[in-house]
Amino acid sequence: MNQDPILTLAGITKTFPGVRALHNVSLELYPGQVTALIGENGAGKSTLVKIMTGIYQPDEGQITVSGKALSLPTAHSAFEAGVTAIHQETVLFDELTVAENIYLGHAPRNRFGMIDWKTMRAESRKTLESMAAGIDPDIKLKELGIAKKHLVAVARALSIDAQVVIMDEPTAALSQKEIEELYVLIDLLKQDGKAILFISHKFDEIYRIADRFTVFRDGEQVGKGLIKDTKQSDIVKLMVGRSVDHIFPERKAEIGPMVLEAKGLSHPTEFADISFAVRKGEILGFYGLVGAGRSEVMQAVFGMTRPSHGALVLDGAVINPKSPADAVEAGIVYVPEERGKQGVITGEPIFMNVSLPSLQKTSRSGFLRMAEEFKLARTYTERLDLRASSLSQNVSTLSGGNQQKVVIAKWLATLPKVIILDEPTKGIDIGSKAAVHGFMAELVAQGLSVIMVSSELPEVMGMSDRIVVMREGRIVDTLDNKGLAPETLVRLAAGIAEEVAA
Amino acid sequence: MKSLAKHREIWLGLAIIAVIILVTLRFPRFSQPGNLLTIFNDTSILMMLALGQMAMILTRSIDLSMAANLALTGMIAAMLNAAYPAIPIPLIMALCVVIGGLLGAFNGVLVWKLNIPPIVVTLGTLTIFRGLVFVISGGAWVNAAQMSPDFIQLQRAVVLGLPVLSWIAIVVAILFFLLMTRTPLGRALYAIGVNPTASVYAGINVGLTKFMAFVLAGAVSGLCGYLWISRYVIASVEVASGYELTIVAACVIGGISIAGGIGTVAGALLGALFLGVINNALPVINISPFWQMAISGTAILLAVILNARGERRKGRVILKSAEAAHV
Amino acid sequence: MSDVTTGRQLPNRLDNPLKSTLLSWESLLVLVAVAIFIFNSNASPYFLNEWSLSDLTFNFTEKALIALAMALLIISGEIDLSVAAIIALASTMMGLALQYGADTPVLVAVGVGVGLLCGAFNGFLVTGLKLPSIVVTIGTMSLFRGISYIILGDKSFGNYPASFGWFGQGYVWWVISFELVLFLVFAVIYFVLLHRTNFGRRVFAIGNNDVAAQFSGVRVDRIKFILFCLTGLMSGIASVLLTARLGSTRPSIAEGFELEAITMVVLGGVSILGGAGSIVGVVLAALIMGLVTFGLGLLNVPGIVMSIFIGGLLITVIALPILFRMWRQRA
Amino acid sequence: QTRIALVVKSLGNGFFDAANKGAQEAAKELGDVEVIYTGPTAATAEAQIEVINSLIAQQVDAIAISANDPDALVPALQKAMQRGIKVISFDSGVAEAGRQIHLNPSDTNLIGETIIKLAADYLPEGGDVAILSAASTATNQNAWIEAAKAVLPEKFPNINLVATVYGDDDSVKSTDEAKGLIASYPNLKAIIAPTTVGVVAAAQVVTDQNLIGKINVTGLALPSEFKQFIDNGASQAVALWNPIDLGYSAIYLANDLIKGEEAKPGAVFSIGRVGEITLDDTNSAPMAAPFQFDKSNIEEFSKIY
Ligand SMILES: Nc1ncnc2c1ncn2[C@@H]1O[C@H](COP(=O)(O)OP(=O)(O)OP(=O)(O)O)[C@@H](O)[C@H]1O
Ligand SMILES: Nc1ncnc2c1ncn2[C@@H]1O[C@H](COP(=O)(O)OP(=O)(O)OP(=O)(O)O)[C@@H](O)[C@H]1O
Ligand SMILES: [Mg+2]
Ligand SMILES: [Mg+2]
Repeated sequence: MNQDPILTLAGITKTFPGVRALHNVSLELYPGQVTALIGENGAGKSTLVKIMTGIYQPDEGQITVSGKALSLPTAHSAFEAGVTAIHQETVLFDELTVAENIYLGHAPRNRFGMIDWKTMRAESRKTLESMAAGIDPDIKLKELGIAKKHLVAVARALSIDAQVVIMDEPTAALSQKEIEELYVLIDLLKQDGKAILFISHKFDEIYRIADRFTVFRDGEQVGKGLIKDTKQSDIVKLMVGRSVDHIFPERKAEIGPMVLEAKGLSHPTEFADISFAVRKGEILGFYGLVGAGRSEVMQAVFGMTRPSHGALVLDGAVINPKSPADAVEAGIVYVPEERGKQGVITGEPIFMNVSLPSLQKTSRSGFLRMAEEFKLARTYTERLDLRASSLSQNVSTLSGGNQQKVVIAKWLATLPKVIILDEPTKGIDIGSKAAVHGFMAELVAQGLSVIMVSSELPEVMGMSDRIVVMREGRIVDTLDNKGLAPETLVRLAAGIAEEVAA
Repeated sequence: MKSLAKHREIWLGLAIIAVIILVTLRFPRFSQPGNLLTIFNDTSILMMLALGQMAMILTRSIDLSMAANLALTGMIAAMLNAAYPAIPIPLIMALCVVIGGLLGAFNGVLVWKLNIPPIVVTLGTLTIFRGLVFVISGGAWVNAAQMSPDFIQLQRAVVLGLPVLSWIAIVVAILFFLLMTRTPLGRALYAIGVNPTASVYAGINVGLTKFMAFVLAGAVSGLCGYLWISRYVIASVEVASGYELTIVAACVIGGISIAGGIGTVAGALLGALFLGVINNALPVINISPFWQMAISGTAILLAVILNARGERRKGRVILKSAEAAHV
Repeated sequence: MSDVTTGRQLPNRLDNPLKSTLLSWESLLVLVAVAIFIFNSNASPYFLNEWSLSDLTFNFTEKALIALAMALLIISGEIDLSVAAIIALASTMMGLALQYGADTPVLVAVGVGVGLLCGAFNGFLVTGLKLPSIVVTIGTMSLFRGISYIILGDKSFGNYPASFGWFGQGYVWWVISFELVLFLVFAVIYFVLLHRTNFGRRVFAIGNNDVAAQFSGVRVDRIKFILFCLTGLMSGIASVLLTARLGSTRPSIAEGFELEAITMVVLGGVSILGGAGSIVGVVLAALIMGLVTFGLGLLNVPGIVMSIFIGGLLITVIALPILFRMWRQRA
Repeated sequence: QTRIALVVKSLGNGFFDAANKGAQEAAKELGDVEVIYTGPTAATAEAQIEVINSLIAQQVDAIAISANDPDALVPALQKAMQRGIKVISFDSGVAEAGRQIHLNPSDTNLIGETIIKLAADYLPEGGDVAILSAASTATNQNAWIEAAKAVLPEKFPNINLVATVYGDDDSVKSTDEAKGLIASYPNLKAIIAPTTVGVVAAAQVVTDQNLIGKINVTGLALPSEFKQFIDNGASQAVALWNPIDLGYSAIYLANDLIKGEEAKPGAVFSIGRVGEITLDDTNSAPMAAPFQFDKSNIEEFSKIY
């Protein structure tokens, strides 16, 4: 394989306020080959994709395509350079037709400069048929399920006659059959001589279709090579190498009586037959691949959505939270996954964020008492070792990890019985991660029950007493966290057969 | 309910036909072709304005200054005509489009470059434009006697059985249809409304596109400025005052979602036509015109409720079995 | 829980309170108000006169009363365009009640009650049926005023009792009118409600991010519903005052008030996108609008020209800080 | 110097601009009088009240007003009178409690009869007629319409008044209402619009719908604004008093009050070149009979007002 790469990245660095997403990384993509980009959540993979497609501008570094050094100031310039991507979040248009989703921004024109719908539909149909997607190009995108939406995203990428095709976790929401179809497609692309960057957390896929790999850890490139020469365990070691220096807190589990029990929770479209129980002083881990429906279950427990069936029992009494306010009153709190959208109230200072659910306590007959609020906020933020210049600092100016601490502080201040943490360390640096983990241990030691949703294996295995594994809206298994092999969890979550995960 | 949302325009068309039939039952002359054409002609201006507003609403913006823009451009046209009757009317019309477009561009620049919310910008320019009408005219009205016969008659000339005003509306509607469905700009207007983030990913310049929507709405307002003045043959400060919300109402009835990204040219036209038919029907069937406002208010609320039902987002589908049933 | 990690001591505030007050929106508005006041006193010899200053307040008190509640509503991220129509409907209902021989207390109760009901109707449509408030209230705007037209048609109600007229024309003491006193009382009430209570804190949280607020256990729909009711209530009160001041009711009463009330709110520094604003700003903005219209009125400048001034002020006051920030970033 | 404010229904209206001309003429004759010509841009009572408040603050000596609403202005004008300002209404009156004198442009009954006569003269066989008025609250129009209805049965038995609609002195609304009339009453022979805005709108509609010769538009119109519709035949004849004289007389009357003359029933005021008027028992006084314009004289008067 002495070919020259089509696309080369060198010395790329990108920092967001408070987070260094990428540091001096490099990457080469070769024609007719699939390169797998491997790394944990938050390793910087998607950020790199956005840099290659003109969405973000790197702070430093060069992009070279077919031997020419380029800058990609807009998404359009990336199309023109022949780089196209299927992004991790589906960035498509629900209200537009499938054909238009495929061609928006580069639609075929007729000789009057008008959009040529006929050609557009015909070409879309052709592309979709070549993918055997079974999607009618004339229907609106919103009528498709998430898996088919992903296929549309793939079709969009194919419609741009690109040299480089990037796929950021294209299979996360696809069924096995659809994944197989995608493989066929990727083979076609390879034969066409396109360079493909494939991002996935699933090793079976990587071994099935990738030729090369590059591993990122915490925004740095830590290794690369040829798939056929490398053992999976070696890649895993590269990828999670940091678990060596991350020691999970030791705790003496003093598990008490049952606190919260879910019995057969079901929802028409999101989850079914969810039953689990968490006891006093216990950490119950929820593992699964992204999109498994764990957040939806937790939000139902928290009263955000109403399950259609099932019951919740808290301290022996059936509860029926109709809103988060009810759940908080009952003693169940939830640290959401989408911190910016659901967790903190950006635009307000730290102390207001912390006191919001506890206003009842800090106020006197409905009138605010700022001094009490500051006292409450100080008590909890200092215990979490929050790094901020003052309690009146706007939360939007805090780093992600510190924002997370504000959310946790907010809930601890309500003195809950059960705390649900959805991806508690997502996007948090190693140091803060240890602090959050230490803190969770402390919480259970004080008699709280913790439910922790996490997609990070080391975290789930390091912290949980028991682990619930979910896949496609259902619980696959509930395991005691004693002598578990990581592979078991991965297999259960991905639903793959025994021999693949060697 | 689902099909209603899908074929909003068809249902609205049926509602209009139902009103026409009901009125005809009591008053046969109402549905004579001549009268229907008159209704169309009477609604032409509102239809064009609704199309301009639609371009705004699609991008999640709103232009409250359209009626004031119309009054200002109309006054300029009338004063020009009164002072220099020799200027050919098509030139005045073109000038109106340009002036209206410039006024729209002023709104647009504030939104694009300074990122001030459209509703605030146009709330400000709404009063500024209308005040300027007074300033340039010194408060005096321009009346029929001061306008040249051409100025007044052009839109009334009948060509192939329809007044020129109707033809202008038809041409504008066709242009909008082509713009909305066949040009990248039109599609960008939709895309921005549906999903602004994804629009950036698709290579669309969101600020510039919004600016263009303002220019478009302004140009339409300008054109309608001349048409309005020559139709009602009086130019005054109060021309079309309060009309900005009628325009929005026509859009809303026509199924254009205030949340952006949803709406069609046919919808906007039918929404305006619905108001026009109600307007024309009430006096005919001897319902006091005082009922008109309450009826259009009810129509707006019903339209909003029905459209919202159609638009209501389905929840995410995670369960495989549910997905199969869903697709 | 005190035995663990004694973290760094976090101060309550770091910003210099003096500096932040000086740079605030309110101080900008105070400057503008003072400038207009000085201009007025120089431009017209009639301005600095206790009766003139008293009459000045009639130009804005009714709209400003609505603006107080509207400010809370806009801070929470919603809007109500139907307030002027609520005035018309409430006034019509008062007139109707008068025809059936209602006396002053009943009239006031009818006006305020109808306002409250209209607000609740808006609130139900927005929070109960999950509809966007801007289009809902464009609809109810036509509906409420339309009902007035149906009831009144080309007639008008008049002959309100003198004791009722006092609400719009009476003076509490010297040149201090009842309207002004009522406005000041409500300004204090709304100031406390927005800036000093849990309720106000939640309103801000909702406006900043209603999803996160709901995830924080705030009952978002309930609070929004209450805000619509309050806005309706204030419109009802404004209707009592205006009807009493005019001594008659026509269906076209208070036309165009909604945009003026919203202009007051926005000029007062409330973000139309929600989440920020203060009652002090709104009160100042009301005062500025009163000063401008009355001052220019003394010079016999037509009202429409004043509105250029208001519109220009609105855009400038909002654009200036943005331009300043852009200029500083470039420098 | 004496300052008299001439407050009109809305600025820009040609009728009131003409009245202002007369007012300025009177001011010049009187010498030490300054006329403040003002009014709102929208014809609403609320806007007129704001204008009145600023006039009170300016301590003008007198206010002569043409009211948008007879009742709603009363409290504001009473306040003016309490502060020593003389208040008269002209053209469109204010309820008695809110003014000292009302100057009627003409005798109400006479106007009522004239507007019907204008239609009847061209309808020898009689037929359906309709009235398109200004705002439903306009005092003067309402009084004229009442008077017109009163004379119908005896004097014009074959004229059939089918409807009265209101265009609010708004050209769009007036246009819509005129169209509604034409659509609902196929046998309509004449539209009577006793308002200068409405009459133009109605004549334009008749012209547009090619009904010239079928429907005769008549009423009260300003010759300068209406000339073309007499020329094209949409209207046979219209009438109006002289707005210049009206403004002129209003200033004289106001000045007399300032000078100390008392307004009481039976009092006689001299009003310059126009002559003198006598107050009736509601303290109102009519001016001259309305003057009729048709093809023979419209050219000449359209140059004057
Ligand atoms: N717009 C942004 N602002 C601030 N921080 C960001 C932004 N986008 C990404 N980050 C941060 O940059 C880091 C890398 O994120 P990125 O999305 O690239 O991870 P990833 O490797 O794609 O992870 P995953 O496997 O979960 O998709 C994370 O810490 C993330 O929180
Ligand atoms: N139908 C869909 N449309 C758009 N995005 C979707 C859809 N389904 C899933 N996603 C995306 O996938 C992500 C994860 O989904 P979800 O929260 O349901 O899964 P989860 O099991 O809770 O996973 P995790 O908590 O690890 O993210 C979300 O960020 C969501 O944006
Ligand atoms: Mg990613
Ligand atoms: Mg999730």
